[in-house]
Amino acid sequence: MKKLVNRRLFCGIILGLFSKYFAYKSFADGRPFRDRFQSYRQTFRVEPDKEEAERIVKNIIKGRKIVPNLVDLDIPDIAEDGNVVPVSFSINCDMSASDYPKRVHVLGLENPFPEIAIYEFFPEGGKAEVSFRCRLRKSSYLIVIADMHDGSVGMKKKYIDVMLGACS
Amino acid sequence: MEKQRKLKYKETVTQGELVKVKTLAEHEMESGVRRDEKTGVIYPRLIIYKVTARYNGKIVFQANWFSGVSANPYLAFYFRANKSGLIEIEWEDDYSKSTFKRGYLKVLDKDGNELLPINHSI
Amino acid sequence: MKYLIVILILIFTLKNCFSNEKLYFPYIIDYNNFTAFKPASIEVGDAIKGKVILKSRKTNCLSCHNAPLPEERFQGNFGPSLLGLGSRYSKEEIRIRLINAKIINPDSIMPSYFKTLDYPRTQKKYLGKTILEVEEVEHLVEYLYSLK
Amino acid sequence: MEMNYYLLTTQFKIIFKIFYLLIYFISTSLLANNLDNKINNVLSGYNFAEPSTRNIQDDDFLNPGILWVENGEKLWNKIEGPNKQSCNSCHGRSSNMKGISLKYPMVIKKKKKLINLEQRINICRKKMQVKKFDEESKEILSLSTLIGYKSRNMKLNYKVTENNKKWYSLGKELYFKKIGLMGLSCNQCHDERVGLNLRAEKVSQGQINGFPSYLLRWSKVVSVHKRIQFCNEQARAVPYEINSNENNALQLYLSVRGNGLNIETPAVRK
Repeated sequence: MKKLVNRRLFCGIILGLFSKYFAYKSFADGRPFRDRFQSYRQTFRVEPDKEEAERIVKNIIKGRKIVPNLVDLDIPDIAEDGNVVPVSFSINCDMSASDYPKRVHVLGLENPFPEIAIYEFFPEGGKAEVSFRCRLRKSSYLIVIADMHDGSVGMKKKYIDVMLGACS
Repeated sequence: MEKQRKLKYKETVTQGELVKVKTLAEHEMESGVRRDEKTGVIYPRLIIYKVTARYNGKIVFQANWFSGVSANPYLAFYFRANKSGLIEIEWEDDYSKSTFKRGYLKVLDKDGNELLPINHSI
Repeated sequence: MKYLIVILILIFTLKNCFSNEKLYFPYIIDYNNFTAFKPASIEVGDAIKGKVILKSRKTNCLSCHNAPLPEERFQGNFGPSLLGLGSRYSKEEIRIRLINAKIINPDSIMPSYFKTLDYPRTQKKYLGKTILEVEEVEHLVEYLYSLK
Repeated sequence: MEMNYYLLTTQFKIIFKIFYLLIYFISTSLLANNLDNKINNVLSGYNFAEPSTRNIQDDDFLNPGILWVENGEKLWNKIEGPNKQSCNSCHGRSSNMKGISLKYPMVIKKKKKLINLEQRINICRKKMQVKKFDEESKEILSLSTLIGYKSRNMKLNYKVTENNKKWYSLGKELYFKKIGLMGLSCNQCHDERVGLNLRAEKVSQGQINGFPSYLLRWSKVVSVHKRIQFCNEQARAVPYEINSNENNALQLYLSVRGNGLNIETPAVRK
C-alpha cells in the first residue's frame, strides 16, 4: 500500500489533471483538437472522414445558436481545378473592441483533413475580410464559421463544384 | 534558390484609411497525402502553418493554415493604421523556419503631414 | 519473281483486310444491318454491374456522353445522349456500337471497346488487349438497353 | 475505312473491291490535302478558361507564374563558371530578349536539328562551362519563362521556311495521327470538337501561346512538352520524351497553327 502511493503516482495524477485542464481549455477555444497531435510525418490519409468533419464543426459551434447574415462568402460556383479554389469571405461587424470575430474557421467537409484555415482577428484589423486560395478534394460544401468576441457564432456554407479531369 | 515572398499594399494612406495587404509566398505546400507515382513513397507534410502580420510590433492579423491551402499561397487582408510604421509579415514553416517580409507604411493626416509613431519633440 | 512477291503481298494484305471473322470473336457481326449477335453460350449481363462500369474511369463513357445519372455532376456532350437509348436501338445495335463504333462511322471519335487495337504508340500494358472483357460488354449492353 | 471493306466482303466481287479501294485511297489523299492548318479564327486557351482562372492570370500579383519570372531574373544575373559569366555578360539586360521566344523551336544549321528554347539555354551553359540544367527543372523553366515573359503581348508569327519545312510536315503528321489505346488524334478534339464539354472541361483549341504556363493541376510552371506528354498519357499512348525531335516538331506545327495569337507567358491554365 505504501509503495503504491509513492511520488511517481502522485506526480502522474497531478500531470493528468493538468493535461485534462489544458485539453478542456483548448476545446473551449474551439480549436479542432487534432492539429496539435498531428505530426507532419503521419499525415497520410486519402479517404475523407465525414464523421470527423461533423465532429469538428460541432466542436466549434458547441451548441450555440447561429446568428444569420454574419458571414458573406464570395466563391465561384464552379472551381476549375480542386487545387486552386479562390475563396474570400467577410464578416459583418464594426470591428470595435466589443464586436469583432475572434476566430474564423474555414472547413472543407470532404477533404482528407477538413480544416483548411483558422484566421484570427484583432480589433485593430479595421475590416474582417480575407481572400485566399484553398484546395478541395472533390465537389463538396465549404463552411466558414465566425466565432465572435461576444460568444455569438455565425456560419455560412456553400456547395462548390470541382471539375474533375476529363480523360483520365 | 531562395523562396520568394511578396508583399503589396498602398504605400501612402491618410489617417484611418483601410489598408489592403496582399501577400504571396512561394511554397509547394506539400499536403502529406500525396504519393510518388513510381515508388509509392509518401511525401511528408511540409506547409506554411502560420502567417502573422504585425504592425509596429503589434499583431494585427494571424492565419493558421492546414494542408488544405493551395500551393504558392496567396493571402489578402485589411487593417487600419493611425500612425506610420513597419508592416512585418512572418511565414512560419513546418520545420519552424521563419521567413519575413517587411515594408514601411506612410500615414498622412488631413494636411499632408506624416504621423510618426514616435513623437520626436520630447 | 518480283511480280510474284508483289502478288503474294497483295493477296496477304487483301486476306488480312477481308478475313474479319476472328476479329470480334465470339461475336458475329452483320455488316449490312450494323448489328452484332452474341452466341447463346455467353450469359446475359447484369444491368447494375453495367451501371458501375459506365461510371468508371476505365471506360469513361460519361466523359463524352450524357446519361440520366443525377449523382454524376458533370457529363460530357461530345457524343449523343444515352437517354432513351433502349427505345432507339435494339440490344444488337447497341452491342455493335460498343464493340467498334468505327464500323458504322469510320470518322467516329468513340474508341473501339472490344477490338484488339494496333494503333501506334499504345502503352505496353495495353498491347494486344481489348478495353473491355466479354462479360463487361454484356453488362453494359444490358444497362444501356434498360435506359428507356 | 473498315466499313468499306466490310461492305465489300458481302456484296461485291474481288475486282470491284480493288477498284473501290483505289478510289477510296485517292479520295482520302485528296481530302488530306484540304485538311490544312487553317482555322477560321484562332482562340487562345484564355477564352475557354473559367472567370476565376482568368482573374488569376490578369493580375500579375495573383499570378504565381510571375514567381518563376522573378526567379529567372535572379538566375539571369547569377555569375557562374570558371570565366565568371552570367547571361547578363553576353546578352545584356533581360529586356533585350524581347521577341526571342517567338523564334523557337529553331533549326540549327550545323546539326540540322530542331531545338527549343530550353535546349538553347543548355547549349549556352555548355559554352559557359557549367553544368547544364535538368529537364523540367525549376531553373530552366524559370529562365525560359523569363524570356517568354519579355515577349508578352507580341503576336505569334512563325514562318515555315525551306529550313524547317521537313519538321513542319513531321509535326503535322503527328498532329493528325491516331495514337494509343483510345485511338485519338490531336485534331479530333482540338479542331473538330472545340468548345464541347468533356465532363466539365471545355475543349480548347490547344494553342500554346501561353507556355511555359502555370498549370493549376500541378501547381507549377511546366513546358509545352510536359503538357503534350500529359495529353498523350490520357489517350493511353506512350509519350515522346521531353526535348525529343518529335515533340519539338509538334511544337513547331502548333506555333504555326496559332499564328496571330498574343503571347501570354506565364499563362494560368487548368
